[in-house]
Amino acid sequence: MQGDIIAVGPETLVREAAQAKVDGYRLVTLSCVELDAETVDILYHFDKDLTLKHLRLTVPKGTPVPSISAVHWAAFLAENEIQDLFGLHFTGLAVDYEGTLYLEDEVRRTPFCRYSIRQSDKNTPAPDARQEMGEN
Amino acid sequence: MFKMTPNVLRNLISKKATRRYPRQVRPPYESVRGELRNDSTQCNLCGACALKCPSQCITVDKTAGTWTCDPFACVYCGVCVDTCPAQSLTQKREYRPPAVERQTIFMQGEPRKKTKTPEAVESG
Amino acid sequence: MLKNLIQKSRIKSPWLLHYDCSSCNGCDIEVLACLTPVYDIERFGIINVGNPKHADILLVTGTVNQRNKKVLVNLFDQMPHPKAVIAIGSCALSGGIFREAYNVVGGVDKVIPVDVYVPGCPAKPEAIIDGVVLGLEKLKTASLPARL
Amino acid sequence: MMTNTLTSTLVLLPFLAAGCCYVLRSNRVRSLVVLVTGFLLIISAVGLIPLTPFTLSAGNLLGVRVHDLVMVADFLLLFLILYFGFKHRSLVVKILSLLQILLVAYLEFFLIKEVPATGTIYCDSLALIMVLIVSVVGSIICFQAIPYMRNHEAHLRLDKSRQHRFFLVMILFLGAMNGLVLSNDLLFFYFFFEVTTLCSFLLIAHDHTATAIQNAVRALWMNSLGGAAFIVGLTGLYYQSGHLDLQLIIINASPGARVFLLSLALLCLAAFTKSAQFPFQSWLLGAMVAPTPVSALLHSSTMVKVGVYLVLRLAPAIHGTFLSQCVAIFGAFTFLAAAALAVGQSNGKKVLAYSTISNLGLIFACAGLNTPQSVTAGILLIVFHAFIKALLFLCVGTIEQHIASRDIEDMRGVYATMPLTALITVMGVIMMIMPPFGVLLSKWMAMEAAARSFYLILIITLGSALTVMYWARWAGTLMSDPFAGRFKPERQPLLTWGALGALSAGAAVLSLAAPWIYTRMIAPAMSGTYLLPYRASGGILENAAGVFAVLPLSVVAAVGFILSIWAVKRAAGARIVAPYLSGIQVTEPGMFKGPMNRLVKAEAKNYYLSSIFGEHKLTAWVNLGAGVLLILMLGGTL
Amino acid sequence: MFKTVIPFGPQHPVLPEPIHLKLTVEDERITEAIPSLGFVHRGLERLADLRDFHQMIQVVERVCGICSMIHAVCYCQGIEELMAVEVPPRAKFLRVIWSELHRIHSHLLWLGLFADSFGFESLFMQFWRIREKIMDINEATTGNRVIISVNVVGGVRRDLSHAQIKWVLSELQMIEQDIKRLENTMLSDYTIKKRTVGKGLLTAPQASELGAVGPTLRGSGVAQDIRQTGYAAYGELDFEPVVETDGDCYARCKVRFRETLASIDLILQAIANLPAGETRQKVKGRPEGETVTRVEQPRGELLYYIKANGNKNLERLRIRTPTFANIPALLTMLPGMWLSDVPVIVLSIDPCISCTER
Amino acid sequence: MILTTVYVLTGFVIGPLLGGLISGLDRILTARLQSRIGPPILQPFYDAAKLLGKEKTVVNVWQAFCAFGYLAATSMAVVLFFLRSDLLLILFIQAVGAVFLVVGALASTSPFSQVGAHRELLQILSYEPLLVLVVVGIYLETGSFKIGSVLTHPEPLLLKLPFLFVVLGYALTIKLRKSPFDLSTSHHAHQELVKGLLTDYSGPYLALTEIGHWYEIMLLLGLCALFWATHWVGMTILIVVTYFMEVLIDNVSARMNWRWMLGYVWAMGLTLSLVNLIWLYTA
Repeated sequence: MQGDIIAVGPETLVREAAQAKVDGYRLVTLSCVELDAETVDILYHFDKDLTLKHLRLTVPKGTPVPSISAVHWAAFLAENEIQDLFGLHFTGLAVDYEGTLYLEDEVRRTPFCRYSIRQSDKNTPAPDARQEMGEN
Repeated sequence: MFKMTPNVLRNLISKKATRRYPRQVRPPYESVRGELRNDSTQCNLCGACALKCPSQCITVDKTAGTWTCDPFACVYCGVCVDTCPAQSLTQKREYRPPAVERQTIFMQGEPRKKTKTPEAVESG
Repeated sequence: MLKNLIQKSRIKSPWLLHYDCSSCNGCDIEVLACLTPVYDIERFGIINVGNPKHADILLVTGTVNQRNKKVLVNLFDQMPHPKAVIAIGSCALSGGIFREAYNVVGGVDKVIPVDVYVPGCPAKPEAIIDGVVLGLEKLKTASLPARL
Repeated sequence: MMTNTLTSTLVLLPFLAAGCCYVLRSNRVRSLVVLVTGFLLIISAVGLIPLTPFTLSAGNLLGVRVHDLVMVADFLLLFLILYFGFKHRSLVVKILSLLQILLVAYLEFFLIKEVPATGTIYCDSLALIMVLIVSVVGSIICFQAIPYMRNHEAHLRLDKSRQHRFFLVMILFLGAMNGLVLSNDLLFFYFFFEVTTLCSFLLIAHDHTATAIQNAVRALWMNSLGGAAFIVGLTGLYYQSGHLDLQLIIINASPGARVFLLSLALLCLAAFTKSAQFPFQSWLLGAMVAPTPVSALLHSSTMVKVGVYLVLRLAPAIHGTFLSQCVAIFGAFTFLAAAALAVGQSNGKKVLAYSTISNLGLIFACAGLNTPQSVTAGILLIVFHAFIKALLFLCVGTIEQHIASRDIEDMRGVYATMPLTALITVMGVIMMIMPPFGVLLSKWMAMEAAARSFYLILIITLGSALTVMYWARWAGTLMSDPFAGRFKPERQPLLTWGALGALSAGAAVLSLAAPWIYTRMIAPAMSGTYLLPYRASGGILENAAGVFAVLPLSVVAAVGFILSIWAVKRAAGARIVAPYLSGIQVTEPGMFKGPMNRLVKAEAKNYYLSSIFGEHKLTAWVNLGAGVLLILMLGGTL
Repeated sequence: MFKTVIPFGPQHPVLPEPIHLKLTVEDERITEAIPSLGFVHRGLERLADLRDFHQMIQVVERVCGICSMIHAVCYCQGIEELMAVEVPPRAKFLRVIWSELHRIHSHLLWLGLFADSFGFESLFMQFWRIREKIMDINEATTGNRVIISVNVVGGVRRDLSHAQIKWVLSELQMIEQDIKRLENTMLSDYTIKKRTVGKGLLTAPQASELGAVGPTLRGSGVAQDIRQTGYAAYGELDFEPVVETDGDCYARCKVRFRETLASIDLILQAIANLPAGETRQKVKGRPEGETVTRVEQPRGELLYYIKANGNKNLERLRIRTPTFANIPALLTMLPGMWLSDVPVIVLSIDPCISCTER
Repeated sequence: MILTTVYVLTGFVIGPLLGGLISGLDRILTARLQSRIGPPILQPFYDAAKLLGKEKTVVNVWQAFCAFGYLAATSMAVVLFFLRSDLLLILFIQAVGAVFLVVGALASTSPFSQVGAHRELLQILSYEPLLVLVVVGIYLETGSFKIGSVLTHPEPLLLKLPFLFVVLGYALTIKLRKSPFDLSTSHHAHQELVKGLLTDYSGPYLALTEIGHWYEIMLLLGLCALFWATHWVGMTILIVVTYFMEVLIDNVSARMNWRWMLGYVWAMGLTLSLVNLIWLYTA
């Protein structure tokens, strides 16, 4: 993968992101990857003069993640997307769509979590997305 | 102001760009990826096309000897044509005409035996 | 006489409403391309009106998803009779390559009745013209209002 | 004898009835008194029609010369105003009323040697028209005030009714107005002029709130300024001509004399204050705090009409002078400026107020333009404006009592809850801006008359375009409701319906009858001083330059109206669909599903263009402009 | 001041695609714009669970029909990186040629739609007329007008014959002439300037801070173009990013207009330097590992994050499209502008909502 | 009396037929300027007939009233024109139609319709004074507002009122809903207000507004014709050239916003009118 990968924790994330801004980096985007049933990776991609730098934050699904939208306002869209698709919760979002950025009520929550569904959504026990789609 | 004037006046006097479509049909280009056809005489029902189709619109039933394609789900990518080992799949140069009902392209072949007079049947 | 005139006019003046459900833009730009000089569907009196209340024909491109299905129904309801729905492109016909994605409901006919299916990915402008012509049949045969 | 009786009914009966209203504290009796007085006024005014023109002399009343009575009353009145000046600590009022007292005393005791024996009362067609307006429109407003004030006081939860005072002043006002327009002796005129000042002060202050009193005091000082200008002008006139007979002054007008012209200019200034022209508009705007019938009365038939009446009266006297041109420009300027300010308003009553100022400006412009067409236009405009403005105020008052707001935005879709009132309001608006109705007829005359003067026509066309804007917007707003055919029948007191019906029908019928009004009433008034501007035949007004087919157009309009109503009836069977909201409307009316899946109301508010036409942007400039024009006018006469 | 709340979209004639903007306007000045997305969201990143990594090419091409080719290039590059496949040079050049054809047709389409956004219908027609020629080239050389589907992992499926190259060259010449004929109109007409100059201002620091990409960024004076990294064959071609400094709609328009001409130049260079040889490298095995690849779409930087674990299905496919990055910038441009500027400003970022929502 | 009836019928029947044909020609010419073929010349009639045969849907029944009102007023204006009536009166009646259209649009709560209505009001605000000033100019030159007298004027008005003809051109462009002034609604719904003013009119009611618009076209071209009333050849050439210019301007300019319109039209229009009027006063 191009660029350095710096591992960060929830407590250092915002600081690192702010530092990146000070260094003249442009926030490219956030990518979220589900690692297993409990944890996800969030990659923060930054770019400066066509070189990339990534912050890797590994967090358990249940814990809220600090939003960097106070530093990089543009992150709110990506963070909302992750909120929709992975069911994570970001604290301090600049504009919070509360999980309705893409999804309607008819769709199961957190469609990108293939290992489990979020406990807080147990009132509507949706079938696992895989079964819904039909195993290939 | 009005910098566009020479252009529109040129349009007014020159030949119009319009192709009068239904009356004047331009012959399709050589390599156009149009409607999918399965040559029943060549198909050996191997199922490679069904496996490779990104849109999953082809179903091959080896035991019943049927080859079915949902033309409404086909994305005309031509991957099946590229992969067909028997080269029985071809794409016509024309697109499938609009229809008022759902259709499927259906082909009944002899199970396990090829070159036996399978018929290509279309049913709505 | 008047009845004939109106029926003739219906064929001569189909106004389009194009709604992009969740198309990849491929079919959308082909719909737009129909309006442009090379295809010039205004030859048939077709205008893209962009307003359901003025439209006779609803062109739908793209798969229906959970959010836009309501929009589609709303638009369909706001169109005055007689009206025809033309689904354009694989996605609108069946969901196409996306039909198994989690947010996709499927083809347009899962939500509103479809009169003409125009296959293609994307459908060519010529095919769209053919589709509209096919859709006119429905407008022609539709009954007239009781009182004009 | 007949004229005597009718005239005294018109002038004195209201004073009497007003007293009754004050003394008899029973609601029923008061209502009865108001009704009876109103009807008597209407009957007497109509009775005067065949008798005009006539001249009367005010002889003696109870053995005292009426002149002396008026003089005494004058002093009483001025001291009363002075008292109010002290009470409300208004220095300007104190100064102005003292000045007036001194000047009246000087005039009465030192200047006037002999009291004219004849011609104190003169009634020509112009005066008759005014009498009719005052009596008919004024009475109708008083009728409507009966249910209105009942509601109003119920709403305010007063311990003690103040209606007796209210009706005292209302009725008194009518008498004063009748007296004013019939007076030929300018001292009489001045007395009634001051009565209207006081009455308006009392009416504006009626609710006794802090704002009401503040606004009332402002009205008082501004009108006192007018009064002062008037009395100064009178003194000048007396110096010049040795008498205060209005008709004689007009006939013997000697435009060359500077003092004379200055005096007339001062009278015009007094008229401008009364008619709330810029920069004196604030008193009329402030008068909105009063109950709506007061506004209706002030704006339509009384008070503000004093000014335009006076200037139209004086028009022949200033014909061809610089003063006349100034009045025209000043009026046209006010017409434009007030229309622009009206565009910037969302408060319904303020829109009406600016519209009044604007229309009065147009009348002044007509008077100043001083051609036969323009004066005809001015007189017609007085008539139609009185009816329609009274109607609109009563409508707004009725709506206001229902929705507890006078803001146009809150009247959005009021058609659904008050269909009939909303319809009548829309009709009023239509009569303000559309042919073949009277207001537009007069505007047509005014424009054709002004066409020869390019600056005037420029200002007037801009003004009338702005006028169309604010009226059309309002009419549409009232109808702006997504549900068709689902309204409930509306309930209002009989007197309210009666008043609204009478005024709207009256305005419509008068519009239809405009050619006859012209031949029967206006042409005689013009005949002395002007050439007759129009031929009226077959309901068509025509001259060499233009033609307005009132009757044929009205017929066409009526047919069109009936057809359109028929269309509405048939459309009632149409499918009702939601308004276009980009496809995301939900079943709740006017709502759409917005971001975050929340329901949002698709609101559309009118444009008030406050960045261009807002009061805060325009008022200072307009006042400045008007002030400059006024100084120019006064200075130009020197 | 009274507020008017306007639901702008999802069905709206000036928006070719469904996005909803809740606009709050006073008189006609916008005070607030809140977007609502999800009308085009299909969830195609998750289709990676159902389609193998070859089939995903066809899926990612349909992320966006306008720049389908470039999506496929980006995806293939990523997979090729993971599988360490060396793409034949001819394929690299062909990828450039078709990518640039896509850029031209996308920019022409945009120029037309942009003209339409300020009500210049005949200009719209003019640009789209020129665009049809590009569509013809696409159709003749690849078999489809829009979604040309030529990429495979390890190269391209189609080749250009000598005759085709000759024809393409002559067509391009005509296209260039046609476009240049409109330069005077697009870049110096009074009414167009009136509608675009000073609208939707975005300064260079703002643009970087909001993560804007592509012509939106370059229109604000930041010379950043992913083609500078030299992916595919761009490293071997002479290329300068097009930059304007004003940061308004007019600057973005100029950037795109000049980029169109620059793209024609790139194609001519690529054709001139087109190496002979194979166009497709056979691939075996399955991808493993994670990578980030970027290419320059007509709308700006496109980023693919691919994570694979040796299965035929990818573990995670993340697509960050340029419009997704430009939307925050758009939202800051709108307030303070007039309602009539909304279409102009919205179109000035060349929104591709189907990209944004996938 | 017979002559009057003939005039009335001509105005009432021929008016819209001619207006429809002109708008058909307009569409063909527009298409040709865009290198297209364009619709058949009778297309506007097909459109109207089709709309008349559509289902009636309304947001509010007042739309029906207003659509009829608009049609009635515009047809009345044309009839009066053929009756050689008072120009100023005709303008007022024409304004009635415009106001009805606005009120009908305001009757719907859709913000698009409402904003469109306000823009239409601003358009009225822009062109109404200009039209009146043009008529005033005609009056100053011919001494009468009556078309009958204008027609007998011995020399073409264009020679004396060239600037006012340009001013009339502004009003014409706004009234015909051509770029750069197609703000409130445009013939092609590619604008931020969808179809603006006409968004919520549909079916037969939309047809009525179409027909009303044909009358308006006739009325305005009639006004243009007055500028060369001395000979029919001159009149025809003037109208053809004017209309061609309108279509051309529509095709070579972008749509502007209402602020620009108000400022530009008033500044240019009023200045040009004043210059021409002062010239007439001093001449």
